[in-house]
Amino acid sequence: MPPRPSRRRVPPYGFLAAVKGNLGAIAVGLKYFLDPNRFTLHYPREYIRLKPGYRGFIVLNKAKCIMCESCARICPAAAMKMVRFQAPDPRRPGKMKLYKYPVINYQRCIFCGYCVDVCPTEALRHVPAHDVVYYNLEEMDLNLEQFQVEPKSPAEVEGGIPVRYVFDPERGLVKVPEKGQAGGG
Amino acid sequence: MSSPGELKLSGWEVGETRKLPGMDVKKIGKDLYEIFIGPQHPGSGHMRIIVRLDGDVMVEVDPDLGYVHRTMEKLAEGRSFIKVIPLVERMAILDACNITLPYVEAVEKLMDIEPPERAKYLRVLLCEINRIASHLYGMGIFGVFLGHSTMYMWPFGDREVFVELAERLTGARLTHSYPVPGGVRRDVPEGFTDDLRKAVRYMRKRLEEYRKIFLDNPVIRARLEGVGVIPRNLAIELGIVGPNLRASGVEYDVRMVEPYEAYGELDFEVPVFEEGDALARAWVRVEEIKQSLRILEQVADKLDKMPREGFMHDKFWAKAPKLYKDVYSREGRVKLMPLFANLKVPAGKAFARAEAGRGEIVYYVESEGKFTPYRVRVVSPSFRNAIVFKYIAPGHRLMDLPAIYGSIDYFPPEADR
Amino acid sequence: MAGVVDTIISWIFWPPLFQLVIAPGLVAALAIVIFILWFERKTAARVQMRVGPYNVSPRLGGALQLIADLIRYSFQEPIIPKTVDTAAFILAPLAMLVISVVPTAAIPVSPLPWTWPIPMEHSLLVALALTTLSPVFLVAAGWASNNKFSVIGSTREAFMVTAYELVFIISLLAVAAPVHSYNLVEIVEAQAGWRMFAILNPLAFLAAFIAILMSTSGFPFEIPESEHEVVAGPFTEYSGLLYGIDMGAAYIKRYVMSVLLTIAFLGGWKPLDPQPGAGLLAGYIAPLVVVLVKATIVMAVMSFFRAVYGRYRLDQAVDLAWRVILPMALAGYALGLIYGYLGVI
Amino acid sequence: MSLDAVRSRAEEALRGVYTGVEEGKGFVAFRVPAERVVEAAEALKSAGFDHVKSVTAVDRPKEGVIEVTYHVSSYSDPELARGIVGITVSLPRDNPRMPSLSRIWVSAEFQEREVFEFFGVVFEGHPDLRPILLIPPLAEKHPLRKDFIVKEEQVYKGGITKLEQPP
Repeated sequence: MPPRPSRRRVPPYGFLAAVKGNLGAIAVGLKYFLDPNRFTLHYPREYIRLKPGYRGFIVLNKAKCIMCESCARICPAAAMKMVRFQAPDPRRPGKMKLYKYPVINYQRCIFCGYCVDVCPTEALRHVPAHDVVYYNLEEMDLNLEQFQVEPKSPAEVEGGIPVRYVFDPERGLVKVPEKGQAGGG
Repeated sequence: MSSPGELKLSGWEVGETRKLPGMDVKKIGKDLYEIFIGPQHPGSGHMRIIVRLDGDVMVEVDPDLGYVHRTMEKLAEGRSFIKVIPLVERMAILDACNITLPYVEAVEKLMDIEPPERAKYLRVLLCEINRIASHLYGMGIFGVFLGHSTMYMWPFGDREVFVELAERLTGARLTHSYPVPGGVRRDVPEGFTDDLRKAVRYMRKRLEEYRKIFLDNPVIRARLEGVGVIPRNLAIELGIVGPNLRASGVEYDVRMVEPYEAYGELDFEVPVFEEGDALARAWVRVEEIKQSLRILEQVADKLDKMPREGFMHDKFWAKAPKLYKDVYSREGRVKLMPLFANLKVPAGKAFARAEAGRGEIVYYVESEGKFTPYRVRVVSPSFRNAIVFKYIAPGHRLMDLPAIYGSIDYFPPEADR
Repeated sequence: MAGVVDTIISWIFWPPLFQLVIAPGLVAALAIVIFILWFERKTAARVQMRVGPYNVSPRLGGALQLIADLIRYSFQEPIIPKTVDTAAFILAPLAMLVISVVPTAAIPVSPLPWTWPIPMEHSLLVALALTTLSPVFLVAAGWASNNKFSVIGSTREAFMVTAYELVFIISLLAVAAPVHSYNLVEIVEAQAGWRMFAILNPLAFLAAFIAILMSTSGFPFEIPESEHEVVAGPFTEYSGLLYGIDMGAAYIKRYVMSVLLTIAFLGGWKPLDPQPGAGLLAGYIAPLVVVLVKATIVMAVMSFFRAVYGRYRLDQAVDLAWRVILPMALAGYALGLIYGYLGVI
Repeated sequence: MSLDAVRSRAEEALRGVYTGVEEGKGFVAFRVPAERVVEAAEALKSAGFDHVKSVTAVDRPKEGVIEVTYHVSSYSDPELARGIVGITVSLPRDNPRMPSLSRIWVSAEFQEREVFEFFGVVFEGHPDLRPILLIPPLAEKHPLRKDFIVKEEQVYKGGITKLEQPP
């Protein structure tokens, strides 16, 4: 059945409805006063164990990189760029070869994940961390070595409790502490 | 010590400036009081509203937009087609899929491709999740503008449920960049449709409580009833969009008049209210959330029945290497072919529209057959709604301005683009 | 030695001083206001799916947050803009604070004459008269700020005065009628057992309750300093300690009015019945604590309304006051007259 | 009524006024000379096209024109709502002036202001023609014209580093 309009009117309101409205509002307020439904994450003490598909920070596996530049070309924020090196070619001794690897500038990265999705060899991947902190802006511009190191969530490093949220038809989201080893994801 | 008493009032002409200690004072009119609400004001958002008051009644309201303008139309001219998607979705990150979808559709029209069936349903799925999240956001802002702090926190808290759903689907909480020309970027993860049904059940229950604490609350009724009335003919004349239009009794919803994606096959209603006041606009949003929940349930059923294939047009996916298919079957992640980085779109002009959370968004995309679009024109719903300030707000009391502002669900970043 | 201690105790508990400065005056007011602010934030948080203040003292549920806020306000630089009327700008909040506390001098907390700060004969009238003074300084604060939002805010307060003042006075007079006295002690003594005026005369009680909400800009009448229209109303230009005093004064006013409401409608110290000859503890401290607990509960209910209501429009609030609340207060007064005529009490 | 019907309704209304038809994907645009645009707009409005969806300007420096297109559609007529009709006006690039249509379609008012600041098109008879999104010094540069160039960063970073052995 295709979409169709349905004309309605706002329910009318009189004095009795106003009294009922007051009481209803106070009753709902009291209900939650007595039985609060909180989603709050106590962040540094707890942190969310991110799901595998989460578009978090990006790490390069250099061994898989085929220097195709696709990631740098598709990056909408010009955060990922290619650095170029000229070095001897191991296959053809005496010849020089141009090596190109991507590096990332987290000042600009918008975590759209295009680079990871476009990489034809899965050399780039997301790590389940989204709360990495840098002390200054220069540090956010990673070089090739730093780009291969997997960043860790500071809450995880400082021993926070990993939690995950599960859906519940009564309470929306319920926070469940997650047992298990660190890392994962 | 200085005192305002130094100001001499006699013989002061309109437009004349006089000195006060620390400030210049200009007379703008007889018995007029001009206040600048915003951009640094708790009730203005990223915009300024210049209000002239006669007593407590607004006589002239001038919305001053552009405080978060980013010239997206210009930036889009300099980048390749796919890079425009993350760019334009930044005008309303909480409504990301709805905002980018018409752009993607326009590009698809130019390329003469259509996404496969499952991709259409996946797009609808995220669009409706976004629509609910966007309406909840709007209601939260609306609540706090009326001083109702619980109605601020509740929708924001419940929005988390839908943001979480979107995160599981796309991997990002807000800027999903989900639709791409030809299809979508992810398939639903394991157990997603069950979570979706749970969220729908929860939201239905919560909407009842919203009604009790907010819509049926006598204070809120008093603040909204008969305030900011936009009669049907004026709504048409001003060209406002979305729930505000439907609250004025106009039966217009792009999902209905020109069904895009899978909307033509889904069973839902488009709620239309007659009154045209702020209360009707609040009710339209609540009813629309209910219809969106209905759509989500239908989409969940449909996705469960459908085989897990067809999320990307064959033009891009037919020659995909084995690794791509492995990643898809393992993670549900649709890898983009490297040709996406340099997508060449045939020359032509396309116009596409979609019903975003705040109303109709239209894109005009012109291509010259190069890697970058020649012109991208986007008119966002909030920009078309901004005219309400100028034509509807005068005549109301100053305290009605937040009620009108909140009820039209105006979102400055979206209007400024 | 014992004599010295006795002397010091008698100085501290000298009613005119103790009543005004310690309890139910300034010190108790500050303590209860701090508790109420914490309670208000926690209540709102509970209803609103949040946790509320927490990090300052996780074990106490963030109870020290308000102390931390107080310290912050005290050490923050008070910025006095060039364009304000400096003397009025500084004096208005201070005067508001002092004037808010003054009515406690006329409110008895025990039936024993040696605990009364001033001879009680028309104490209800005195207390009522003193509560009506502070809006003047609120308006002055807004006017002295020389800020458009402040001026709008204080104008709103001036409008609100017309709405609540009459209601508050008439509804409190409704308890004087049946007792045939303006003496608060006699009013309390008339409310033995469950014959509280709140139950006997709910109309007047409700009217007084709403008038307190209006006068201290509690929800749903938080109109003068409604944040989303006029930033902070009369207090827009204030900062640091002066801002803290501004905010505190409104709550202290609410506290003082709640104490008055407790005495007039909720039976004051009533489960207790101090006899002549009772000592300091039984005759003064214990009834005082009962009054303060009742007043705190009244304030807690008012705080809870923050989580349930939005705010009315100014004209709607005034309209409501004149069209619904004032007739309600008058009906309550008539009921009081009937009680008085029939001699029910 | 199909999309063709929407088109024919518009064609009927604009008969004798338009000089050419341009097919786009998802819309159809009628070329109208700048002098007759008010007439065309009035005809469309009385045919039921009651609001402007987009005032789109495109700068074409090669042809030396700025094209302004009003994309209009209907709210009141559900049949007309299915299609989108444009009226396109070509204006000389060095002095783009055209009559304002915001008297006919109030919904065009803010969008004409936007086109005014981004392209420098002067809409004569507009009730309130000032920049809306940009600050005045920037609006004078008309940023959406093609000669306002925005440079984006390139794919490579720095030069080429010489290394003794492969990285």
